[in-house]
Order: sequence, then C-alpha cells, then structure tokens
Amino acid sequence: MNPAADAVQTIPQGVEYIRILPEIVLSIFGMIIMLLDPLMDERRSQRTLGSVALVGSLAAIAATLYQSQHPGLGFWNMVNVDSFSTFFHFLVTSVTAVVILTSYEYMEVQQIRAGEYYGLILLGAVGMCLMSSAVELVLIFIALEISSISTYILAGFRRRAAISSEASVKYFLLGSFATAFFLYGVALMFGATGSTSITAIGQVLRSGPAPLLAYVAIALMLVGLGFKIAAAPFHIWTPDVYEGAPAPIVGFMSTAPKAAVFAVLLRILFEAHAPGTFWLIWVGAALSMTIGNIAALVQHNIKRLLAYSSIAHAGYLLVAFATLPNNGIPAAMFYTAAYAAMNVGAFAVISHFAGAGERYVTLEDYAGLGRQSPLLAAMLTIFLLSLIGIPVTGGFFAKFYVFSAALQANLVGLTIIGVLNSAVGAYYYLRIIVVMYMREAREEVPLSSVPLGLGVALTASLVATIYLGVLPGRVLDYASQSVAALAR
Amino acid sequence: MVPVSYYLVLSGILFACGVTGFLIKRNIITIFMSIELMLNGVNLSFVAFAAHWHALSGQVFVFFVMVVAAAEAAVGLAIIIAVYRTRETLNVDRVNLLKL
Amino acid sequence: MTPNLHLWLIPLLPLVGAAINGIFGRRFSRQTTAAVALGFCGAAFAIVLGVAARFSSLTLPHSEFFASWIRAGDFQADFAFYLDQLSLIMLLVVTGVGFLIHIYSVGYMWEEGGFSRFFSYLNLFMFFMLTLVLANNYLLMFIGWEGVGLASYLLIGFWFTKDSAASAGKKAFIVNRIGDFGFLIALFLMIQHFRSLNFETVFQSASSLPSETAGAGLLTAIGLLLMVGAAGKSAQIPLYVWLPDAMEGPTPVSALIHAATMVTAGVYMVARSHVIFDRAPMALTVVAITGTLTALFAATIGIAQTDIKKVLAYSTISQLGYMFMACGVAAYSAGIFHLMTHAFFKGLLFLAAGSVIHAVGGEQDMRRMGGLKEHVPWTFWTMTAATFAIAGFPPFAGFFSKDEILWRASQVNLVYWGIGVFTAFLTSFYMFRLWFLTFFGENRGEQPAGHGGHGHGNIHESPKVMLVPLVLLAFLSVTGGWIGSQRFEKFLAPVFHAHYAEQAGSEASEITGHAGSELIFTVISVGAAGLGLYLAWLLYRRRPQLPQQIADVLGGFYRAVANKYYVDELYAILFVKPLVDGSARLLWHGIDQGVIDATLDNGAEGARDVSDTVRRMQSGNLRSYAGWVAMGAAAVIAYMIWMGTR
Amino acid sequence: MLHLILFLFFGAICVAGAVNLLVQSHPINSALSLVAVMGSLAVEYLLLGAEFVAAVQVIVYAGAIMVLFVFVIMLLNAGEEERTGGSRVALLLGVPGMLIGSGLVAWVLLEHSGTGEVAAGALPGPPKIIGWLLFHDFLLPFEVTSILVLIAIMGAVVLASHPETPQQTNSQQTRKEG
Amino acid sequence: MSTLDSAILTLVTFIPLAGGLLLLLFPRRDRDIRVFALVVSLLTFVLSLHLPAHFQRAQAGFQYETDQLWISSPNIHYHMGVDGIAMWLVVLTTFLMPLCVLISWKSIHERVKEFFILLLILETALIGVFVSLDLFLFYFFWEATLIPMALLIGMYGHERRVYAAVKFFLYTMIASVFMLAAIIWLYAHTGSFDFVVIRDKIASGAVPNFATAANWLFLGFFVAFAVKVPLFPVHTWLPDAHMEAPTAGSVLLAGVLLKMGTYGMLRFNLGLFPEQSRANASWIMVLALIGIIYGALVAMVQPNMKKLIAYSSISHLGFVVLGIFSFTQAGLDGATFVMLAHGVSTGALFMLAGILYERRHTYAIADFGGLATPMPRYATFFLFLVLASVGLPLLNGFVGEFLVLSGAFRTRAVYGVLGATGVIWSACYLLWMYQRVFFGKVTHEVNQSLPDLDLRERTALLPTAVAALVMGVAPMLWLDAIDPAVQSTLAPFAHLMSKVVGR
Repeated sequence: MNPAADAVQTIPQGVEYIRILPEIVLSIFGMIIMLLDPLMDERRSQRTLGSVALVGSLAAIAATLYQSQHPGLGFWNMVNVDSFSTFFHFLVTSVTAVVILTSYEYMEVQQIRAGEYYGLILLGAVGMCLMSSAVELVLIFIALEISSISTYILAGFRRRAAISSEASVKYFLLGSFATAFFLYGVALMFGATGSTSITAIGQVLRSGPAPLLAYVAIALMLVGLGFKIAAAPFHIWTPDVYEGAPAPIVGFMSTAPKAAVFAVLLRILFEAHAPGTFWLIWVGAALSMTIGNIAALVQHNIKRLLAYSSIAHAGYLLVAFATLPNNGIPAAMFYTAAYAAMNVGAFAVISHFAGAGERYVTLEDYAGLGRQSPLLAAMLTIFLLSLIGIPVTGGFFAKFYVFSAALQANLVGLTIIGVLNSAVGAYYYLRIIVVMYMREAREEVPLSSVPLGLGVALTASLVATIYLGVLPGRVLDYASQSVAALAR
Repeated sequence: MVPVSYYLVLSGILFACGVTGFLIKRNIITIFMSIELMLNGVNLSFVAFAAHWHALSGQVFVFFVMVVAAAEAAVGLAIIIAVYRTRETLNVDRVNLLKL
Repeated sequence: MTPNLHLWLIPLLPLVGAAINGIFGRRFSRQTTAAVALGFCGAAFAIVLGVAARFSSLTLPHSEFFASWIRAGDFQADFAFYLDQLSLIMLLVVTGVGFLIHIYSVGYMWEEGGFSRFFSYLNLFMFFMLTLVLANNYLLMFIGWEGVGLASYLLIGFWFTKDSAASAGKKAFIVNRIGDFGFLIALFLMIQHFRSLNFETVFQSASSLPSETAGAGLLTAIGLLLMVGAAGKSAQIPLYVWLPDAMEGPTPVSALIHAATMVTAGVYMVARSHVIFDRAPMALTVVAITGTLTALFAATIGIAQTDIKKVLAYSTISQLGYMFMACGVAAYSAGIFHLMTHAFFKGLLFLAAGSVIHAVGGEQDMRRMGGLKEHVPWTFWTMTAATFAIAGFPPFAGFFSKDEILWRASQVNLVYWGIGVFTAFLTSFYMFRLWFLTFFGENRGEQPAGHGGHGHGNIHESPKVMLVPLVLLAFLSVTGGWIGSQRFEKFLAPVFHAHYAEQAGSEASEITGHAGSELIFTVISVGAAGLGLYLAWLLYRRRPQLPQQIADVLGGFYRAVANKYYVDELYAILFVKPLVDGSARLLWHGIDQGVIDATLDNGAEGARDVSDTVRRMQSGNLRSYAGWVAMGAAAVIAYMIWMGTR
Repeated sequence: MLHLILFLFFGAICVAGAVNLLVQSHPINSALSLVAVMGSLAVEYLLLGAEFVAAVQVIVYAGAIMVLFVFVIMLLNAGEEERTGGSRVALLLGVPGMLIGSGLVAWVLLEHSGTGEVAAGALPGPPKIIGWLLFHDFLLPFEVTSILVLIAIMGAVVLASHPETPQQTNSQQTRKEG
Repeated sequence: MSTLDSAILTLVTFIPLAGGLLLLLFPRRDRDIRVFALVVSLLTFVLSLHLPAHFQRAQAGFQYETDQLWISSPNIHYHMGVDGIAMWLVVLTTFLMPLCVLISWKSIHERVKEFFILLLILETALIGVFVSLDLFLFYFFWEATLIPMALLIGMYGHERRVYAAVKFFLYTMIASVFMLAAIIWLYAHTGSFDFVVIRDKIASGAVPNFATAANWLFLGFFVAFAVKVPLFPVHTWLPDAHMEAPTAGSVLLAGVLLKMGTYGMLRFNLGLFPEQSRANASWIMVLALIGIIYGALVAMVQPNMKKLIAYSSISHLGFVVLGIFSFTQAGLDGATFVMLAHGVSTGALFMLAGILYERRHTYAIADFGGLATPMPRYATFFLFLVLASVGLPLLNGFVGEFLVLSGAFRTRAVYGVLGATGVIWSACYLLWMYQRVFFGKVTHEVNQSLPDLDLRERTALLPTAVAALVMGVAPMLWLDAIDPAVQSTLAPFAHLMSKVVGR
C-alpha cells in the first residue's frame, strides 16, 4: 500500500473492482433474479430462477478463485483481499451454491413460490463475503446487516407456518438488538481510537496501553458478534430460530453467516489486537460447549437438536480463539470450513426428509430411515459422525486442530472440557443414528426419490466432509498463510 | 463549552432506555421502537466523537446507520405484519410457540 | 547311546483309538468298535510289555524328547517322556488292568447305547493316564492329570440323561479342579525357584536345598500344594466327596478310573515328588495324617452303605488313605506296592460287583440281593478272592502290601499304626458284610420282571468276555503280593533312594533288623481282619436282625454315618450356597446392576435432568431472551472494564 | 453556557421522550414520544455542528421511518398493550443487567472517555464535504448500502404480501385431517 | 523385501472394505451377497496367511512395514507394520470373519446387504487397529470399529438392542476420548504421531513437560483400553452388548474387539509409558483379579447362556490384563496367547449359542435341558469348546492361562494364587451351564425335535475346534513369533526392574 498513490487517487482502479468481484457477481445475479421474477410465469419461475442463482453462485466461486490472484487493499482501505478473505469467500460462495441446490426441491415441496428467495440468498451472500474481506468497522457493520437482514427474511419464508414467522420476528428483534450493541461498540471504538479501520485500531491498541473506552467497545462488539455466532450466553435465540426457519435456510445461516462472523471476530481479536479477551473467550467457549451439548441431549426436534449442536460447535470454535494465533487462526478457519461442509449436508438431508410443511422433523420420524432409504441415511450418518468428530471426517480434524492448538497453548482445562463435551455430544448425534437404523418406523413417512440437485448438493457436502477428513493438509496450509496477515 | 462526555452519557442513557424498552415492553412494534431508540443513541455517540476527534467520518457513519435503520424498519415492520397475520397478536409474550 | 523306545506310541495308540471311535464310531458296528478299542489299548499294553522286557538293558532313568511344547522366555516345557522303575510299574498296572477292563467292558456295555462313545472315552482316558505316568516334567504330567479328570467327567456322566450322573461328573471335575489349583500353584513355585518343571532339574535343585526340619519353607509349601492336588485326584479329605458320587458311571469305569488307576495318580505324584517331600517333613506329616484320617473316616462310612458300589467307593477312599499313609511315612515303595495290589483286587471287586449288578438287572442295593452264590459262581469265587485280598488275609495280595504299610507306619508313629489296624478291622468287616449280604442267605430282591435293558428275566452269570478278566484279576489278587515287599522295594530303590536320599543305607538296615517285631504287628493286623470277618458273619449271617437293632441303639451316630457324616450337605451350606447366592445377589444384582449400572443410569438420568433444566432457559419468551442477552452483556462489559482498569 | 443550557434542555426532552416511550401503553403514544426524541436529538446534532446530519435526522428518521411506524400501527390496528407477565427473566436478569451495564458504561464515559470539552458547532459538517467523503472514502459502504436497501425492499415485498394460494389448499388439508 | 511384503498389510486391511463397497453395487439378491461376502473374507484370510508364512520369527521389530506421509500437517503417516503380537491378532480377525459370514448365512434375512457391508467394514477397521503404527491411524481405526459394531448390534440385535448399542457406543466413545486427548498431547509435544518416534523420544527424555503429564497420559490411554477390555468396574456394557448382538457381532466382539483393549495396553501403555505402567501395575492387577473372579462368579449365576459367556469373557480378559501387567516374559507371552485362544474358543461358543438361538429363539438356559440327546454333534462341539475355554491342557485355553499365571505369580505370588482360582471358577460355571443345557432328560417338548448341526454350521465350527486343538498341542507355532515381540516390549523394563525391585 502506497500512501502517496492513495492520496492522489480519486476513483478506484480496475484491480480494486476485482477485489470485490465475487460481491459484484453475486449482486448482479441477485438483481437479475429480481428483474426476472415478475416477468416469468409463476409456476416455472422457480426452476429458472434457481438455476440463475446457481450459476451466480458458481460464477462467484470462479470470481473468488480469480480474485485470489489479486491480493491487496481496495477502495481506500475498505477491503483487503488476502488468503484469509479468499478462504471465507470461497467458503461462503460454496455454501451458497450447495444451499441453492438443496432449495430446488424444498421450495417445490413446500409450495413456496417466490423468486426473491434466491435473490435474497445471493444478496445475503454479498454481505457475508464482504464481512470477511472488510477491514473497516462501518463496512463490516453494513455487511453484517446485509447478511442479517436477508437471513431474517429468509427465516420467515415459510409464511404459512406460524413458527416460521415467529422465528423470523424473534430473530429479527434479537438480531437487531444485538447489532445495536455491536454498533455501539463500533462507536465507542471510534471514540477510543479515532478510527474505524481495523489496521489503524490495531496500531493504536498495539502501541501502548489501550484506553478503557476501547475495552468497553470491545466488550460491546463481542456481545454483538457473540450473538451472531450463537456463543453462550448469547446463544439463546438459536434453537427457536432454527426450529422455525426453513430447513435449507437453517443450513445456510448456521454456516455461511457464522463463518463470516467468525472471520470478523478473528480480525477484531487478532488483527485489531483486542486486549484482555482471553478469559472471556475461555468462559464463553466452555459455556457454549457445555450448554449446547447438555441441552441437546433431550431434544426431539432434529432441527432444534442441531441448533444446540451448533451452539456447542461455536464453543469448540471459540477454543481456537483463546489460543495463540499461530495455531489458533488456521484451526478456527479449518473448523468453520469443516463445520460448514457437514452441517450443510445434514440440513440438506433434513430438508429433503421434512416433506410438505416440514411435517417430519422430529426424531421419531426418522425411525426406519435406514431401511427406507439406506443411501440417504448413510449420508446423514456420515455427516453426524463428522459432527461427533470421528476420524476421517472433517469434524475430526476440526476438533483435532483446535484442541491441539489449545494444548500447545497449555490450555489443558479448556481442552478437557472440550474433549468431555465432545464425548457427551456423541450421545445425541448417536440418537439420530440409532433411530434411523435401529427403530422401526411407526408411520410410513412419504419419501420421494432424491432429485438431481439435492443429490449434487449432498455429494458435494459429502466429498467436502470426507476430503477435509482424509486430506486436511492443503486446506490447513492455506489457512496458515493467513496467520501472517492477521497476527503481526 | 460542554464536555463531550455529557453527550456521550446522554447517548448512553438513550441506549439504556432502548434496552429497557426491549425488556419491558410487550408490543412488538414498541419493542422495535426501542431498538430504534438504541440506534439513535449510538448515532449521538458517533456525532459526539466526531466532534472530539474532529473527524467528519463520524458524521458520515450516521448516514449509514440511518440507512440501515430504515432498511431494518422496512423489513422489521413487514415481519411484524407477517406475524400479525399468523398469530393475530402483537404481544411478544404470546409469540412463544417455539421454546425449550 | 540309549535305544529309542518310541515311548510316544504308548499313550498315542489309545488316543488314535479314541479318535477313530469318536469320529467314525457312529457308523461302526459294535464288533468293529470293540476291535478298535481293544486293538489300540492292547497294542499299548504290548509295547509296555516290550519295554519291560528290554528294561534291564536300559540306563535309567530313560528320557525321550519328542517336541518342545511351550517356550516362553526362560521357561520351557516339552513333550518328553521319562521312564524309570516307578513309571514302568505304573505303566504295567495301567495298561494291564486297563486292558482287562476294556475286555470286560465289551461284555458289560454290549447292550448299552453309546457303545462307541464309551470306548472312545475309555481310550481317551488311557491316553491321558499314560501321559501322566510317562511325563518327564510336571507340566506334561499336569496334562495327563487334567486329562484323566476330563475322561472321568465324561465317563461318570456317560448316562447323561440321568441328572444324578451328570451332576456327579460335574462334581468330580470341579473338585478335581480345586485340587489342580493347588497343583498349579506348586508348579508356579517350582517355576519361580527352579526355573523349570523338568523332573530331573527340579529334583536336582530340590536336593541341593537343605531339609526343612526347622521350619516350613519353600519345599514344604510345594509339598503341601502338591498334596492338595493329590488329595483332589486321589479323593482324600477334604476333597474326597466326588468319588462316591462318581459311582454313577458305568461299573467298568469305576473299576478302571475310580479304583485301579486314576485315583492312584495322587499317590504316584507324591511318590514321584519324593525328593521334595523328603526334605519337607512337615508336608510329609500332613500327608500321613491326611491319609490316616481318610482311611479311618471312609471306612466308617463304608460300614453303613447299602449300595454295593458305594461301599466299594468308600473302601477305595480308605485304601487310598493307606497309600498316603505310606507315603507320609516315607515308605513310598510300600505305597506303590499297595497301589499295585489294590489295582488288582479293587479292580476285581468293582468288576465283580458289576457282574453282580449285571446279573440282577441293574440293582445296586445290597439289601435287595442275597443268595447269589449259586447263580453267579464265577463272580462269587473271584469276588471272594478279592474280598480276602482287601481284608488282608494272607496269602492274598492285599496282605503283603497292607502289612508292609502298617509296619512302616508303626516305625514312625504308633498312632498311625493303631488307626491303620482299626481301619483294617473295619475294612474286613464291611467287605465281608458286602460279601455276606450279596452272596449268602435268601434272595431279597423282587423277582425281576423283564427289566428292559437286560431283558434276560432271570439272575444269570455274565458272559465269558466279562468273566475272563475277572479270573485273571482274581489270579493277580491272590498272587500279586507274592513278589514280596522287599523285592519290590529293592526294584524301586533306584527311584526312591539312589542319588537323592541320603539316609537310604540306614533305612535298609532297619528293615532287616526288626524282623521279629514285624511278625507281632502282622499277627495283630491279621487278627483285626479276622475279627472283622467274624463280626460280619455274626451280624449278617447269623443274626441278620441285629444290625438294625444296633443302628437303632446308635441312633444319631448311625444316621450320621449312613449319611456320610453330612459332609456333602455341609459343603453345600458352607461353600456352594453362599457362592451361588452371593454371586447372584451380591455381585450380579448388587454390584453389577445395583451399583455400576445404577450409577451409570443415574448419571444418564442426571444428565437428562440437567439438560432439562438447561433448556428451561429457552422459555420461548423473547423478552427473557433479551434479559439473558442483557445480563450477559453486563457481565462482559463488567469483565472488560475490570480488565481495562487493572 | 447557553450551549450547556440548550444541551440540558433538549437532552431532558430526549430522556423524557425516551422514558415516555417506555411508560406509554399505547404504541401510538410511544411512537410520538420517539418522534420527540428524534426531534430533540436533531437539535443536539446541531449543537455539535452536524447540521446536515440534523437535517437528515428530521427528514429520514422522524419523517420517513416514524411515519412507517405509525402507518403499521394503524394498519394493524394495534391497541393498548396487554399487561402480560410472560417473563420473569427479563425483570430479574435483564433489568439489573441493564442497570449494571449502563452504570458501568456511564462511569467509563464520564471518567475515562478521554474526551475534553466541545464548543457549540465545533465540527461543522457541510453537505459538500460529507458528500465528498461519501463518494470517495466511503464509496464502497455507500454502494453496498444499496444492496441493503434492495434486500429490504425485496423482503418487505415478500413478507408483507399475502401468502400465495396454496395456503388455502394446505389449510383445507389440515382442516380435513383435523 | 518383495513388493508383496510391503503391500500385504494394506491389502489385508482394505480388501474387506473394497469388498464392502463392491457389495453396495450388488442387486439385492441375498444369496449372491452372502457368497460374495464369504469369498471376500476367505480371500482376506488366505492373504493374511502370508504374514505368518513369511514372518522373520527371530526378529523382534516391526515387519511388513509401510511408511508414507499422509498428511503433512499434522504430521500423519500411513505407517503400518506388525510384530509377532499384532500379526496373530490380524490372522485371528481374518480367521473369524469367514466363520462369521457362514454363521450369519441364515440368521440374517433382513437387510442382508447392509449386514455384510457392515461386517466387512468392521473387518477392515479391526485389522487396521492391529497394524497401525501411527497413533492417528490407530485412533481412526479404533473409532471406526465402533460404528459398524454399534450398528450391527442396533440393527440386527434382539429386544433391547438399542439400549445395548447406545451403551456400547457411549461407554467406549467416552473412554476413547481420553485417549484422544493423550494422543493430541503427545502430538503437541513431539510433533509426531508415529509410535516408534514417540516411543524413542519418550525413552530418550526428549519430550518437554513429559514428567508431569506422563501419568495422566498413561491413564488416558488406559481408560480407553480398560473399557474396551473390559476391566472391572467398567465392564457392564459387555453383557448387554453380547446379549443383544447378532451372533456374528458377538463373535467379533468377544473374539477381536475386546482384544483391541488388551492389545492397546500391551502396545501403547507398556510401549510408551514403561515407568508409569510399572507404577500403576499393582492396582491394575488388582482390577484384573477382581475381573477374573468377579466375572466368573457372576457368570456362574447367569440364567442366560449368552450372558454367561459374556461374563466369562470378562473373566478371561482379566487373565490377559493380569499377564500384561506382570511384566514378565511368560506373563506377556501368555497374555497374547490368551487373547488368541479366547478369540477362537469364545467366538466359537458364541457361534454355538447363536445356532441354538436360530432354532429356539431364546438363550435362556432354563428353556433347554437334555439337548445332548437330539443334538449329539452339537453337544460334542459345544463340549469341546467348553473344555477349551475351561483351560484343559492340550487345548488352547490352557497354555495362555498357565503362562499368565506363572508370570503373575512370579511378580507377586498372591496375584498368581488368586488368579489361579479362576481355573476352578471357569470349570464351575461352564460345566454347570453345560449340564443344564445338555444333560438330563429333554425337559421341553420342542427341544425333542431340534435338528442337529447341518453342513454349513459344521463347516463354521470345525475350524475353531481344530484351531483350539492345534493351539493347545503346538503353541510354539504361535509363541515363537510372539516371544521376540514380547521381549522387545519388555526391554525397557529390564533396567526398570533392576531399579525398582533390585533383583
């Protein structure tokens, strides 16, 4: 970055547009969908719009790959494209693609006809992508709002179901509540350091003892972000929202926005060098793991169960934040990727299985799935095993990296809590497997054959889960490159 | 001359009032208004800090917040309408199908 | 270069027979089965005879190594055989008597189901017994030791549809196992201290240790543990309880296993280990006391038994007691001598009893017999010979061996001798009681009305194939002792005295020195036997109503004796019941289910409760959620401010 | 001095409006209180010199957003608030939490904000400079907000519109099943 | 070294998996599936025979090694190799598997395809456990055994199968988490998962903080293994799991899965933490003894044949642990031998129980009685294997137990003595059970007409009987490979011994 060049520059250079290329691509496709929607016959629009959205997300993936060749800052230090943000861009866009594939069938079965659905997913993804590349708090805030507001709406998309709109309103109100905290934190951080640029804040905070105001600011920002990643004690919205929201959307919002918020958290904690957060993270991690796992033990609704599981996983992930950046950052990044792969996959199965009006989402409904649809059951089993953390699935290495980072930082206590928790957690995932294979179906659950789109989505998640479990090295190596950028 | 911290405290009070409103009000619309109140409080902080740092960017942020608030308001009120359609109530205490 | 005797053939031949009959026997005719069984057993006998013929040309002890069995670290056990005078005698007895009993069994079992199974087991027994006898190390001996136990289990439970037979087999095996437990521990001690179980190595090491006269030490411990094993196998107090029950097996089995061969394995083992016992006087004393008490105890029970085989069983226990008494006073050769003669006459007694039972169609209660003398003359006369032999009347075989034991016991302690003589009196009494009850007087049995299995209708003499062994054994029972204890001892001397025992010379001189006093003791013991005969005649021939009167007078004591002193019941109350009940109630239901699983279940239940509590947080009310968030925010802010002001 | 008086006066109106928002049980009253808060806040902005912000505050916030609120209140015919006691947690945890948190923050702001005093109109924010900032330094956020607005429009359209026809068939089905 | 030698372990490990995956493509014609599973398992067995056939018996270290970098970060290697101990356990696994297929031929008639797929996957995982020399690889296979096994129990089991499956899974899962923590610690402090590397580093004292953590690490590994063994008091999952498992599941559970625990102790607890093993040996041996006696006593009073055999496994595995922690050559040789012998004879006993279940759909001892009359062949096989299990000399049970006990006795006499009581107990419970099932008159009319063993069942049982006999008569075939491996395992104890005991 050359300050002199920066000063004279009045309009962004071409390469800077490349640095927001995935966002641009996603926005364009989002808008295309918006424009196409009213022009098309309602009945056939779903397919076409979905395909457009898929193409958009694939194009965004391509754009991400292209973008990775052009690292650097852009738009007057607003965005920073480096391996870190590329990683998350790739993650978010991939998840978007898979969720879109999952949604084809789901939308038809639920008889939801709204082209806006895909538009919202794509535009929401813009926010998530931006969150990971933004290095300015206000931009982060706006990006966060983009992703949040689109998910508020998406959560309420099953408008015929009372629980869906309830989920939406709960999510919306609490989400806005939390964003307000985050925003207040941004304001105070601005007050404490005179800047909202993460780099500049980092310089200030590194240069000497941080002003007390900065501590408060960080506290407030952590409240806001903690809410978004569903870390205890701010996890409380998760089960309700996950239960009410449409299944593919739950898969989406439990992974992509979360990953993006984790990216923000990483930037704030490591790049901005937020002081004094260690025990906060420690307690948050321990609480999240414990509460998530314990509360999940007795759940019957599978979506709700996975909601608690996502709280627990947020806890595992937070463990990485309490460690040293050298190991912690790659571990956390890997975890988000692995979690995304397995959770999106699991929700893809759930979406397929839920049936019209999401009637079949309780554990009992899964009885006999192993017999009825062995392949689907096997896939769900693998995703669940990955969530448990059985080797040769991504979930194992995710936990492995996190805990070994923790042990290298001598966080023995936290590691033990985490390890015990993952043992407890095994129980409720196992319950699903048990029900699928070992219980006889009480009523015949109608089950259509797996359509192509869903099949591709499932296969992609499965391949990703297994790939991360068998050859985690490349992904981890890539993630490790970010260490230099984030932790100087 | 007025200490900047007065402004800050005022903003803090507004924020706290917003939080309190969220906690004690039953009507969803009023709760949403409380959130707007919180955002307004934050805005005051931005402006006050802008004055402190002599940085106009602080004022610029307020615009962004306003846009966000507007967008939120549009979406939020739409969601509230949707909820009202299915539940025929605006009392949050009655919007509790999802629990445990 | 010592010649290779192919000793492995001796045990292996019966094994092959067992295998052939076991696998293909179902398809064989009875003749084929019998031919196979007798052929292989006879072949073994023939080889033993061949060995005996070449015996004088061998350098003894003669060892043959065949294969290494177990090697772990510095421990090694081999398939290797060991032949000396002692094992030769045992071999002769086992194969000889065994062969005769095989022959007898052909007749006895001819009409039973499972003919091939029976001979397969019988041959299997021969295999293990011969292994036991020929082993050159304790572990190989242990194979035989356990193996004969197995064969015994199988044969006792031969009529497995009879619950009592099945139980008796199991009891025999388990009680034997208790003895084996002691044996095993002894082996461990040897491994630990001598690093080997080879006889020669062990004895070499043991003989280099000083005699433990002052206090109990390693050798005493080994000796006592070996004695536990021997007590199990040879039915000594307190482990004798299985033997009477073992009479549930077919009679030839009782003759072969529970009289002639297997039960004497304990004696053989003690004699074989004499190097150890010689240096452990305390262990030796225990052996002697056990033997003496068992001899007396079993004899008293024998008096009141009414089952012909049970009488013989207790008599066996009693006679085994004699043998242990002999070993206990370090008169090993006397013990072995008695072992041999006992094999003859007790084998004969059982076979004859079997012939009687056969004759009366399966009846075993002596009270239902009587007057059989005319019906089964061959049986009667052979049995008579055996009875006189066991009672110790000269010149029958039993006289020589028993007399030798008593005399040697008297040299150590007169109490042994006294009890021995009294036991001899009791022996004579109950044996003649049996004799009179069975063969004399009126037939008290109900007229056998076409009893299915035998189907002859009338009391009848046994077929020739059964009588030939009877006659041969009768001959041996009469003449078996004529070899004379002195000559016998001299033959065995290399085993018991040659390189190990240092007081060999002095003892030999003692034997010759006290010929005069020996005569007195002999007269006394023969007199005791005669008294027994008279009393039996008086009670069961002259005044048959008298026993009942005596029994009435004795009352409780008689009942105790008739019920074998309630030992079985005592064991049941003391050991079996507490173990079974304790295991079921305390361990299984108590600890397993009550403690461990309950803890786990409660833990799971607790986790559920906690889980339920935790999810109460999720009240569904938005404002509550905001409350949590606010509280959490306050906590975070407070913490961060604290961090900032520190 | 005048600055302080004006600050306190309008600050008092602000706080009073905020408290009134909480106290009023009819949403329309709360909405009007909020308008009062926003209006007086605009004055506070003016005091700090942020004239453009003040203007936008009145136009966008008080003018547009609050109208939307009032519109919805009217649309849904929202009446008096019910006094339901749905949540003890909010009172037992939330309110103390709020008090502790805001007390601490207020203390920090008063004692450790690191800020000095400020004169009236200390930092004028004329539209020109603000505009330059918006289209230069903050170009990207500015553009991105358009996406946000787009989403808001889409969302509002989707959510506020009546659910499509299948609703009837579906509800009929459920009725039949019931 | 020929190419086959370096690839053999990979082949043996993964052929079953490949077979399982191929089965996925099969149409649902049950017969074809069964035949194919049999062929695959037989092929694996034949291939695995290459191991003992070309094993350098005198050599102590690992053989047939392959070592390839798998994942660079963390530093995970595809490192496989066997010593004499592991080799025989591999062969045991491959030996039992065709029998399992045979024994499941008819008893599994629903979801046949899934059953055999699970079985084959399980085989791969089991073999993998024994051949892995990389801790990560080991942990992977370790966990991988859990799932197919739990599914086998849960899908094909009896009434309380779900409870049993969950109990099994959770028990072992929770315990193995401790091992994972220990493995991660080791990795974090040595930078390697390689067993040999870590062992050498520990031995040379090159691991930072090892002294403080060592005991915890030892316990982490130990807990995981102890549950698997299972050692008193964490054994209660076993009876339930056996009770509910299908026959093949029980055979593998008792035959191989439990050995994973004892193998783990032998390889990892002793291999990595000799000092801690020594320090903890006394209470572990006490637990093993409790297991021996307690398991036997509880077995004695079981009214259910399968549960009885299950408790007998607890007793037998107690011998193994006793032997391992005796730190004597004989003890470890014996422990390894008991593992193999128990696998054969108890596996066979479970097959026998399963055969009976197929006919009568009950395991309750009280439902039988006098079976020797209608089913003489069956009774003969049963007796033979009972005797093998009881530890009759010349059958496989004896050699191992004898060596274990003599080893334990050498370490501390009272342990040997108490352990030797197991000899009595085993006779008690097995013979009592045998008597109640086979002897006496036929008490239930249904049992009168039970068919005897058919050809398939005999084919499945005969190898176990032959193996039981051969192992008893010629144990050297096995021991001469085991002995050097044990010797090298015990090498670090030699100087410890002199240090601690002063002997």
